[in-house]
Amino acid sequence: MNIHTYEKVWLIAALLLIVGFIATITYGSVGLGIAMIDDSEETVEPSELDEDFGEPRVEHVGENEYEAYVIAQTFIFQPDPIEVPANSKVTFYVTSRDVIHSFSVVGTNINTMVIPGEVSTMTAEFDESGEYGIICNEYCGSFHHTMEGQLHVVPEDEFDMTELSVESDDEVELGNETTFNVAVENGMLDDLETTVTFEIGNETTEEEITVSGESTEETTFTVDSTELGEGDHDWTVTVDDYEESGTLTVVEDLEEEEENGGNNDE
Amino acid sequence: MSQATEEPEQLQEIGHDEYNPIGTLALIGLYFVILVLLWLFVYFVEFLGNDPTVIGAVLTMVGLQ
Amino acid sequence: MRISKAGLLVVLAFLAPVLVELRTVLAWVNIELSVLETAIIGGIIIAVILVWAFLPENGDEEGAERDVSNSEL
Amino acid sequence: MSNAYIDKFPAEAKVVKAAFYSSFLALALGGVFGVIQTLHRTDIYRFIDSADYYTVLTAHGVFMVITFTIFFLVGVFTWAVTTSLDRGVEDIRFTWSWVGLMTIGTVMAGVAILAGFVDSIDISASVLFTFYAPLQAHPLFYLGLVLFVVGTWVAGADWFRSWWAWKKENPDARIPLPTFMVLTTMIMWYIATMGVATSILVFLLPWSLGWIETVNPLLTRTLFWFFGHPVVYFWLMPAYLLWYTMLPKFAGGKLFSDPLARVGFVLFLLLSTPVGIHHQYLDPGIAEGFKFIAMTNTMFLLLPSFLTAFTVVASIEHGARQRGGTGYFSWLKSLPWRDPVFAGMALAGLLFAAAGFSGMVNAGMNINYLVHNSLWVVGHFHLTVGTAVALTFMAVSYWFIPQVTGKELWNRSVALIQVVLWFIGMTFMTNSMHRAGLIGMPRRTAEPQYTGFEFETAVGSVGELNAQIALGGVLLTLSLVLFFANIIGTAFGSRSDNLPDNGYAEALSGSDDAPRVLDNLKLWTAIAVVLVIIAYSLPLMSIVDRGGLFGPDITAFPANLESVRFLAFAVEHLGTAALESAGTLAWNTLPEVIR
Repeated sequence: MNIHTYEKVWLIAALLLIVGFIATITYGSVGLGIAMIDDSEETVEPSELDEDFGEPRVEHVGENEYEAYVIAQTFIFQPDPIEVPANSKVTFYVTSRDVIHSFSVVGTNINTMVIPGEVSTMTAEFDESGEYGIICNEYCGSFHHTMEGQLHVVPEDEFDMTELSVESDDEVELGNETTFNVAVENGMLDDLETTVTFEIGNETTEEEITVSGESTEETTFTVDSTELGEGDHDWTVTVDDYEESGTLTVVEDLEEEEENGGNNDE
Repeated sequence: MSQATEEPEQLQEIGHDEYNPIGTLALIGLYFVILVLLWLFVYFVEFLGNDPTVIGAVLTMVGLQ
Repeated sequence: MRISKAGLLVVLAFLAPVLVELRTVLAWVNIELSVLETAIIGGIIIAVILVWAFLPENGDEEGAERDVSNSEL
Repeated sequence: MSNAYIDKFPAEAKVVKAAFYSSFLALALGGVFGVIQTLHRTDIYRFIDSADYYTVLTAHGVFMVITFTIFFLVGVFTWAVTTSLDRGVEDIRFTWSWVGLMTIGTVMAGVAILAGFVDSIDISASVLFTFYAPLQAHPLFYLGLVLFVVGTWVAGADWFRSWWAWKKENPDARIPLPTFMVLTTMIMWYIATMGVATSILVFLLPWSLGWIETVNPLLTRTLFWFFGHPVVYFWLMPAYLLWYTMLPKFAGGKLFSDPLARVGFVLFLLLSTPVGIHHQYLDPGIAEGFKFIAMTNTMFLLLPSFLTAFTVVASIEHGARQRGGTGYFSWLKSLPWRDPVFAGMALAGLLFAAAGFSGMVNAGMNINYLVHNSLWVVGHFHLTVGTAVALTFMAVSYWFIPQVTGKELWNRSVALIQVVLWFIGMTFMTNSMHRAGLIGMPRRTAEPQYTGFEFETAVGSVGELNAQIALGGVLLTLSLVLFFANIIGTAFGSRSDNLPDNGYAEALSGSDDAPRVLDNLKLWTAIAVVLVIIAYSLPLMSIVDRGGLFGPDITAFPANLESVRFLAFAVEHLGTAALESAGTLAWNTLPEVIR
């Protein structure tokens, strides 16, 4: 077999090109640490995700390190939006409840197939704040084109994982006391020192609390309805940027009101 | 389709030993250069410039910015 | 004619991708062209090629070959 | 009296003609669905419901890349084997039997897909060309695919039969190049279709008939891509065959090197299959190491294509020089650009060179994060199968159709404009698709317009990209109209005695220069099988080990339908009857065979 010199030259050039391509990719993997989606996660049962995978959420797992557990299903992503702080390292765990989807953060190199039974895991660093769209780029059914979500990378100083909830009565009988149970949940690992502000009528009560990492602190505000008087009273509970509000109605005779209400329903 | 006759016919017979595909080498050399430049552009500008990128959980990332 | 009509057609066809991507390449060196400007530049290039193609041939050393390509048309 | 294919092989010409016309019918249907999609997804003109877009997309994909390409290639292969061995098929009824099988298969799959448009029929197969479970099609769709593939297997047996018969009469002769190419391609195809056959017969079909409850989505997906990558080479190999054995002739030259052409095809046989995992770089459940192996294999698969580029261009240049071409580049002017067959194939080759680049990017493992499932990929395969293959097929039809009908081409100028128009249309469409892919625009979606964010372009705007895609799509449709006008015009013409002779290009460096080992098909088959086993056994074992053979508890989408029960019953009975009769037949013929 005689091969023309020019063709030999080209053959060598082509081989160099191929080796060059492989070398570039290897540099990306080893030098820059770009890891592929792999088989490091255990499989899950798509029908029992709540047990295997838990609820969709973001967890704070270390200093500037977060984990996002995302479920893709026709035709939504949960949680939506996914919120993480800037200057953080986030590991995504994504799985599907039904068919094959993808989890693709538009305009970035965060992109994976989401296959039922398998968990895709990938870590990315977010240096700056910004808002990204998340789309499913694998056909998953008739409304595939509507499947989208959001990834919010919020400035570090604006980020927290505080959740505020208030339990209280809607109505109270004149002369009785009623309590507002305020729960402040802190999802971060660090302690949260903050102030709970409770306002009702013209009264304002403040309470300093410290919620340790990954726990919930409860506090109670007691109100004497006599001081408020009969009628509707708006209240608000504020913790940092979070606010819960409602209306407390002070009535003369609670029993009768309820009975009347019941009668009206029938 | 007798149209082959409409084209200029062969003017000379070039045998195996007297033929050097220098034009092919020139064209394919050009192609080689284009491939290398485009590869560098797409990998280092389009791909690495498109961060955040998925990284290993253990490895720290050097030079990814 | 300096090129066969069919050859000219192919050259003009090949110009399509070049013109389309020219704008992207120029934007890389900070020359931003609008669609209209791109179309105008494309028109000028096509006109230049057409004028060149229809220039009468001067009898240079490749005349013999060109006579052949002309004879088909 | 001319010396065209039909004069020498009238019976085979009918088969080839039937295959070509079937493929053109698919091309026409695929084209209609193509333009509907283009206008819909770019939001230029929407007249279908976005939910129906996926039925359109399935039809476009299946008709174009399965029916159009494969019907055309069985025609080309039949022509190549009979012409280069200079003998007719062994049994023309056998030949028609595989044409029949492929046709029935196409109709079944086609009906299942198109019924998706009619709400009153509870049949649908809007599962796209890849039919990833747990998306579920009607069993008719899977059955149709099976019959179609079995048809191609029988076709391959037909060509091997011809070769064996020829070899008996010519024991020491080298396999003629076109036949060599057909045989190596078919061996690759037999190996590759094992994946999809297993996926459908063992998992998807029983699952769609309700005989098994669940499937392992990652397993069926991996088996699909076991077949899904080599299938692109199955489309491409006939185009390569035509570039190697016909294009030099159209250019007025000779094939530069027969031995290197053989080397190229052997490399394709060896490397086409153990690379499928490169479609799954972003799949969970497959270790990074397997992905890296698939990448190195894929990168080396570039080599035969690079070799082809040199050999084919050198063969064309040989033609140009024989026609008086000179210089480094000005020889290009001496090529027969007036000939639509040559011009079309050359332009197809040019765009294939561009496709080579986007293919290299697709092959690059980690760069897949950028392009995976984006419109970039769609741009890539519209350059490969949509241009390198489709434009070559259309252009060469202008030579083939006269050969198999005995009629002169209706209009050569229209033909030239048609191929140039295809080139321009594809340029606009694929260029903007690649660009849109880089900014993250997804493929396979009816409305790439989202409420929560916008795609950001570096240059121009999303609107301009969409306009280019739509413009390209419209030009392509126009090109198709011209193509069909020419084919129909030719079909209605009258017989001509003034046709070029049937034949293929001679070689400058002929088969005598090729080492004999190149013709040792058994050796290459064995190596190919070993490579596939090396590349796939561990990943497949790992996938089955992780997810189980039948996967987790998942629900089928859409859930089983009423007509499935009837079909399940019919298949069961037909299957039993077929097995019984096969058993009886085997029992009856056994004594004869033994004797």
